[in-house]
Amino acid sequence: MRYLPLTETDRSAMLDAIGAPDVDALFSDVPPGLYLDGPIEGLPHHATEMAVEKHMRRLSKRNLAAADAPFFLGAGAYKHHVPATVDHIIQRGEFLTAYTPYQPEIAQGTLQMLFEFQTQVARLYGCAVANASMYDGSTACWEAVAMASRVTRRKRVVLSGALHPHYAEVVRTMAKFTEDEIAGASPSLTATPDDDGLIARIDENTASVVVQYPDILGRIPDLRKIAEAAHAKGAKLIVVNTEPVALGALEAPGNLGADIVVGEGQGIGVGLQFGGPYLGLFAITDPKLVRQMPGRLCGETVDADGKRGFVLTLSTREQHIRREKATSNICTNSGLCALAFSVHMTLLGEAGLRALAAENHRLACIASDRLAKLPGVEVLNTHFFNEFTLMLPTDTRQLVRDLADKGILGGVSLGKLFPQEDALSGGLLVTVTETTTEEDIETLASALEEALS
Amino acid sequence: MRYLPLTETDRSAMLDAIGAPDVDALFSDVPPGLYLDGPIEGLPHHATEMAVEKHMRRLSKRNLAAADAPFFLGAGAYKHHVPATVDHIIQRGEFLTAYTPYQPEIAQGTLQMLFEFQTQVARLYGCAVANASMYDGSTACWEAVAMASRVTRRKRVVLSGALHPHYAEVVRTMAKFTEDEIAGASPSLTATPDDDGLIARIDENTASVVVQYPDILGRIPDLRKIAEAAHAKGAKLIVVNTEPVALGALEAPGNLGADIVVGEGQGIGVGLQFGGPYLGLFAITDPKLVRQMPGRLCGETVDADGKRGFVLTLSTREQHIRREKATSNICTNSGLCALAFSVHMTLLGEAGLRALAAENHRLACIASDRLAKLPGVEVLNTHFFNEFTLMLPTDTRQLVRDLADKGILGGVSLGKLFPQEDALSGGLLVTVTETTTEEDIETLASALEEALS
Amino acid sequence: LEEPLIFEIGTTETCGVDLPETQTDLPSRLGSFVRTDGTGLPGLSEPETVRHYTRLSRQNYAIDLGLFPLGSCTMKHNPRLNEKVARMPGFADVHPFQPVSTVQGALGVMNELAHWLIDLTGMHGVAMSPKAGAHGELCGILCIRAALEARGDARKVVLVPESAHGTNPATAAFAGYAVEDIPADKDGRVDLEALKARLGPDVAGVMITNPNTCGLFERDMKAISDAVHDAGGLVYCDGANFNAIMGRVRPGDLGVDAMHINLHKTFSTPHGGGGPGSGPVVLSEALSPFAPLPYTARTKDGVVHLVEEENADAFSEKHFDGAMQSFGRMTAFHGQMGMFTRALTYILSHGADGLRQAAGDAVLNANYLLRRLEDVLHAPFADAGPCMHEALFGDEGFGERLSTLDLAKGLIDEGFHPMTMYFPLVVHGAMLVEPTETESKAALDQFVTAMRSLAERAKAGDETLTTAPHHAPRARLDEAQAARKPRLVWSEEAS
Amino acid sequence: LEEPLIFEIGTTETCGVDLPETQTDLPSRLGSFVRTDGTGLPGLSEPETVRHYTRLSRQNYAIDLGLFPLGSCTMKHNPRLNEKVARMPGFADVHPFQPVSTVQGALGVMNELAHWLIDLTGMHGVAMSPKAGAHGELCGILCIRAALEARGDARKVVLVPESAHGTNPATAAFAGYAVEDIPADKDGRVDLEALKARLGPDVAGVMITNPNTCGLFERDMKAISDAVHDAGGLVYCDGANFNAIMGRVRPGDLGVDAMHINLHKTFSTPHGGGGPGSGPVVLSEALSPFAPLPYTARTKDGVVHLVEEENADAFSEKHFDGAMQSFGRMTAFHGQMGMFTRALTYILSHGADGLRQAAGDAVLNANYLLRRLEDVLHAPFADAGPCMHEALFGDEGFGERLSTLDLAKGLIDEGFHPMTMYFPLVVHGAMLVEPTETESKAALDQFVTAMRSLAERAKAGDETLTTAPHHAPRARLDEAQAARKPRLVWSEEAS
Repeated sequence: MRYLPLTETDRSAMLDAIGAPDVDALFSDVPPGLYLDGPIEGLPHHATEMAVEKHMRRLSKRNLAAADAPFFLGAGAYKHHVPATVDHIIQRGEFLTAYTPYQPEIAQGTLQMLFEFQTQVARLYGCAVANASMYDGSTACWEAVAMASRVTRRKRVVLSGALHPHYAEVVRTMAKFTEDEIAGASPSLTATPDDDGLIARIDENTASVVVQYPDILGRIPDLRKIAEAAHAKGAKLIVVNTEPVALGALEAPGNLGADIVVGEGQGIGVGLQFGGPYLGLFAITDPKLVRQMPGRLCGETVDADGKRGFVLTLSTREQHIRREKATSNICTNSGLCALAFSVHMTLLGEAGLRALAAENHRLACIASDRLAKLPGVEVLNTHFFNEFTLMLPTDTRQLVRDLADKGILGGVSLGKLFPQEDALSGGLLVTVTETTTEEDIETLASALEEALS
Repeated sequence: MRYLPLTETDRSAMLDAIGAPDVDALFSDVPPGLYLDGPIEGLPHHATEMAVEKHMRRLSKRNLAAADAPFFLGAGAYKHHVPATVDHIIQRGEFLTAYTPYQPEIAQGTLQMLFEFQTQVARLYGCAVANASMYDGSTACWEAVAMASRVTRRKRVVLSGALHPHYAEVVRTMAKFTEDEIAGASPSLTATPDDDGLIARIDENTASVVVQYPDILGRIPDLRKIAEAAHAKGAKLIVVNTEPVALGALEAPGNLGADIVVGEGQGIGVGLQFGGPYLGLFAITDPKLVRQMPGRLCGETVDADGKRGFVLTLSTREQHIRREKATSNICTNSGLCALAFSVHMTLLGEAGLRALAAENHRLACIASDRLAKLPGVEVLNTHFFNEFTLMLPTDTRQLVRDLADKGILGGVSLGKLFPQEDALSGGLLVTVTETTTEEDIETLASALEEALS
Repeated sequence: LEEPLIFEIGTTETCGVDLPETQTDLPSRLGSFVRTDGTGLPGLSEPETVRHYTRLSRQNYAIDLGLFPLGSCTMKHNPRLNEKVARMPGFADVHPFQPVSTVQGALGVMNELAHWLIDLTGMHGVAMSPKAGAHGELCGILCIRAALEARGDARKVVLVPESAHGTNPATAAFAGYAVEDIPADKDGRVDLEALKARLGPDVAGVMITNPNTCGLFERDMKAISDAVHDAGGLVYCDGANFNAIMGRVRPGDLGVDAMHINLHKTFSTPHGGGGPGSGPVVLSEALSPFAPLPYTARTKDGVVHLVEEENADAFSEKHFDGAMQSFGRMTAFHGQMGMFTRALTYILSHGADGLRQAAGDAVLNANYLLRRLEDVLHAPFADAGPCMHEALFGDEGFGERLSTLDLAKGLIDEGFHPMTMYFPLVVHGAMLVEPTETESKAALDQFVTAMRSLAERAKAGDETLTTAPHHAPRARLDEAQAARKPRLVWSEEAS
Repeated sequence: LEEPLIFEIGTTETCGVDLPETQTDLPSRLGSFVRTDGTGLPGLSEPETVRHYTRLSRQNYAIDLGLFPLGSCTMKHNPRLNEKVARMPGFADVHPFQPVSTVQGALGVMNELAHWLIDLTGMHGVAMSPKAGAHGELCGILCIRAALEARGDARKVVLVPESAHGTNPATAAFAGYAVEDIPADKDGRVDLEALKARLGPDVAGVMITNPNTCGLFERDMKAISDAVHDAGGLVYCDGANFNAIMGRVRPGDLGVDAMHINLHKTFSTPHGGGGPGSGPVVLSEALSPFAPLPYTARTKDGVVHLVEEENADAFSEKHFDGAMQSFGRMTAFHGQMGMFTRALTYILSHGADGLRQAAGDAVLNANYLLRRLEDVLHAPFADAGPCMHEALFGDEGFGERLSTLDLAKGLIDEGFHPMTMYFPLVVHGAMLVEPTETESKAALDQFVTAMRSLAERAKAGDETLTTAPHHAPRARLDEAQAARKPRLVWSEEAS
């Protein structure tokens, strides 16, 4: 087997050194009936690289790649062009095949990168401190809720109705076990978010208010107003962002009163990957709360010779040290995705991020104007960044499947996202990025027109 | 522009330091009418990475990739499975973006690899010494001819009729300028090569005899006999090999009397790449002639601390030192392809190369047996390794195009290879490797049967 | 040459990507939400970016550079085929919300991998979505709690052996359980009698690691499971050490109800400097119905379905007689697809025979190290018989001022990554060494030579070890200062 | 840690690939030719292979690690997009003998690149097949000889300036010409009057480099070309320095008849530790018909044809009135496709404006270095005006026992690759520095600091420089021993 370096000669010599007759003898602690005396039956045996590659390629071709279709999906996962440099760097063996940097003397590459990453995230979000990444946006969202409950010693969590329903579901699932009380709501089909309705639900027992920005319908809530209301009741404002590119155009949540900003970093550097691995971002505006943060943190220090260096720090918060008293169950972060994000963000810089955001918005405006002209189609949003909601006189779940049969990936059905809400089944969330061409927009427009006629 | 680090601020500061008003002023030595004052007209301006990638992908999709069709082409370029490890290693920036190792203190990576490569080639070919690679097999072939003429101080070159016609053409072209006299011949359509006919053409003025092994029709000449005859007349035997995998099954030319063994190394590690870059291999059996060899050589030495190290050596043979007295005009080698070859060969080792060769031969035997059964089809060869010649009652140039229209890349027409030889137009050279499936063979058999009925 | 930070070399004007020059004559739909502050994000041109990260990377140690004997972390070779496959556009460039008709290949990968995991472990079902090992642990415990609640049995205590990974008690605590220790016997194994004595109607279950963190197989595992089951509890097994037994022992045969599998350990998806991981959880028949959404299932017509909130109830009704009672959702999408493709590629490459062989070689390598080192290093359980895939040593006999940490840092100067230190807690100055099956005998022999020399220096009290490493990119770092005055982001003033 | 050779760690039994277990019951068709000796080729498992080459790679310096100021070698950033494109299956996995209907994209790339090269140089045609710069030179000279022979004019002499690349005279000699030097004037340029005086009916042509190897633009280039043409000769221009002028000066406007273009210099295909290169040759109207086979041509119907021996005469007759009189074939296939895709990708990324900008930045960077260093290093032509894309210095003023070599080796300890040394020959102890356009001002400033310090040490006679480098993987290597007793292959006995 190509991955196993031992030769039969080696194995014999090693067994001699150990004093065992064969490898099976090393498993003598396994009670007899439980030790398998040969390969598990019914499973194939080893295969050549050529054969495995062929098999996997065949499977891969049974998927329609986003690049091979007019593509308008978003809702928490965004298709952006990732420069070839990013993938080159994350494939460097020294990054790819390194472990968590617990031995900082020989892990400064990963550690300096994480320190840079934390700073980039903090600046993007307008926050004071960010951690070294979490699994994804949805788990980061839950960790924020848990942190706010810890800090406020309250248990009530007010979710915006326009929070990504899968994020809300993760929070609800986890809260079942922590006994947080989740106050959710249905999204309202209004041109601007129902900020007042949300504010009305905040009370003196509220630990945190969770708002998505832009929200699941592409609308932009007034964070400043919500922050004031939350803070007036002693609650923390948690802002969730699922599209980091948006913050090249929209004011940073940290500058608008958010206490904790979390989000999905996938849009920068990571790629679609059918939902994972993605990149949870987590940042806070009050640096005094850093010891309450979940997840790994990288900090600057000096070595014995006085040279600047970086280490994982404040790990006494973490479970492998604190065991049952840890701030979170999280252990692994999303290091390689953080690297991809950091490289892409370094290539962009402020100027590039702003230009990228502008291009996304420009094409989204073109698309929204074009689609609004179709008979029977209405654009819900007054404001949006790069995704917006169409209201259609049909169940968009079937519509999306029909479009796919024509080779068009036309958007995300609100009916799919909110299966319990019949009123939303005519909604179609359409996302446009710099990868969308005007030709793609025309293709979608024609197909919608045909489907609705 | 993403590849240009200077900002406008930098440019101004640098112009100030230089004392020039603008960049154009730095071109003041260009006579006025000849200096272009703006971008050349009619050519596109810079483009985003996304746009360029899309354009190139569109072009790439106008090609039928070998992996996407039943594939039977060879004739000097072979499709083998290249392990993913090979490409990973050649993409290491330290290998990919290094220069020729003229500063050995900081180029031991490339140099040690070349030393290992030279040894691998020498062992594969059964030779004493190999160089650090040349452009490709055909240019290596010419270099061998030139070396033999230098060493023997003779001018007559006897080419086997079954030498790859493009190799022969390269030799003929170069010889026009060096005034070597080329004695070529037409290939004879016999089941075994006409070794005696070749031997009969060797005389006292012959500098070298050039024989391909296996030959262009897939047959295997008797090198030992030819070597004896050549040596009896004081001529050098040059053996050309275009399929390195064959030497996992066939006796090494260096063990059979060859003086110079050259070949194409593409089959190990390099891939098809529409003909280039490829990898010229060059080795000799008599180490005393090493100072007459063309191309770069890497040698072992020690550094000032007594540690083993490697350097480019014997460069006094080379043109950048000897100018018009150099042994060859060659300068660049095929370093990265040599690395790919060396990595793949290291993964194979003797056992792997032998097994790979056996698998090639096994499938070629199956194919030859299957195709021989078709009415009107005759297999020419008595012996072959992984390619053989079919004789068909039709002009195979058109046949090959017709098969391609059906998505089958069915072989190389001898009519295309030897356009001057009408007698050969019914020949079809069929190559089978480990990448060929029995299903592919059936597909070809059915298509041929249909075409001939 | 020291590599500066991007904030020290980049500028907010520099850009390493080209973007279309945007026409600005369209009205914006951003309203009053336009960003007004600069982000302060520094940019670098593409050449500078490549250089910055390439230079940084060279300050890392990695599997590609040498032995990485981190016990319980299973740092094995990461095949490049896996990377190639994961980048096929059909896997890498697919959106999680695409209609299922357009992602049959991706769902097929999930299903195929799921079946391998089930067959290799002898279990009944598998939850694919957990994003890492600890997330998988959590998933397993939540399944246990859901199952107990479904039968109206609100137990409150989870038992965890003292040698457990720190994540185990953290996970149990998160799920609302009180955690109690189970002691180890003198051989480093769970004390069966002590465990039995503690079982009762308040015990929801046990979390156990097998092979355990002392590198030993829990001989009594089946008896433990039976006792727990008899007392109405359930058994969670930490799968971190599955590499030692894959293809040779099935956890399902040992009575395990839930076990997470670290695809990034056992099945070779790369660690990437700290993730992403992937932690699918295999489940017994008792727990399978409670697995989180989404899950995939192939129906008789060959179509693979993705079951989410949208269709969960209907699907359960139609295909499982309504038995599926998912406890909820742990993540936004379907799990770590990128890891699934890599793990499946690895599994298919090995096949059932190759995985068995890999486990055998892993155990052989560890025993070889144990026997080559036991005369110079204290090996507390060496007499208890063979170890599994890791060998455990202690610091007994070291010079007074020398510690396990010093020996570990000394290893860096010998060209190796240190082993796991001070874990498990049951051994003083523990050194847990896991070579894995992808190390050659030559590499092991080099490691033995280095370790023997270091052991002798440690015993002789060689104090140069206390300042090791001396040949690394950095000398020992001041971790206390980092924690006392945390500097977690760069700022111009501070530097 | 020293990395051993594969022969010291591999065995002939070890194999890092899996192959099907071949059935051996078929009769072999190898006859009596079966290999009987062992090849003696050592094998390594895949993990060992990755580690061996990864470790080896780290002993190299590379563009990805820092400035690589090799004059005349144009070591610029190699974009990774180019690598990605070259690996698209439609380019990487295509056989050179596939029917043209199945390779229209590949032929399209060749044609598109050819048109860019023609337009950028203001020439008439281009021969794409030469495999490297020196091969391209040869191609150009052979075109000249073929053209002269076609008009029955057998001239015997080629004039080459003394500052020429060593390949120039080697090439002319190979093509059967006697080589004569042309002297330089005091500014380092060709002495126009001396050249004119030598021209005559025996002179086939000149080989000239512009910008020349002193880093200067040949002001009289047009006059030189005119004089050569008037005397019945032809002009070959070495294109190694085209990077300085692309988009700003067209060689065709200067009267050049043939010029090779190093795709691996000007258009950024990576050097790869010594190749592969690619050296297409642009040709004037006078020389285009003589270009070697194969060539590609797009006909009015949009189809791209590949013209080889098979169809050359018919195609020339039909589309060129029989004017195409190729001098033959230089290589088996069509040239360096892998380099064509990379170069075209690079060119399209820059566009006409970006290439012009790149040349400007290259020249700006070189002039900046010249002016920042001319006070501490002898700069023989600094007063003659701006340089082009490389700055030339000499060793005047160095301490007695110190040389250019010592300064260059000292640069290694500062973290840089040395510049080109002792070339051109017209300057004593020459140091030819070419930063290229892909270096940032910050990188240049670091380089200036290092060079100033080294220059001062060299002038002060600091003898520690004579043993530099001190911080490289190796100290100075004994090249004399390597040449005296060549050990070019590994053998067990010798080691």
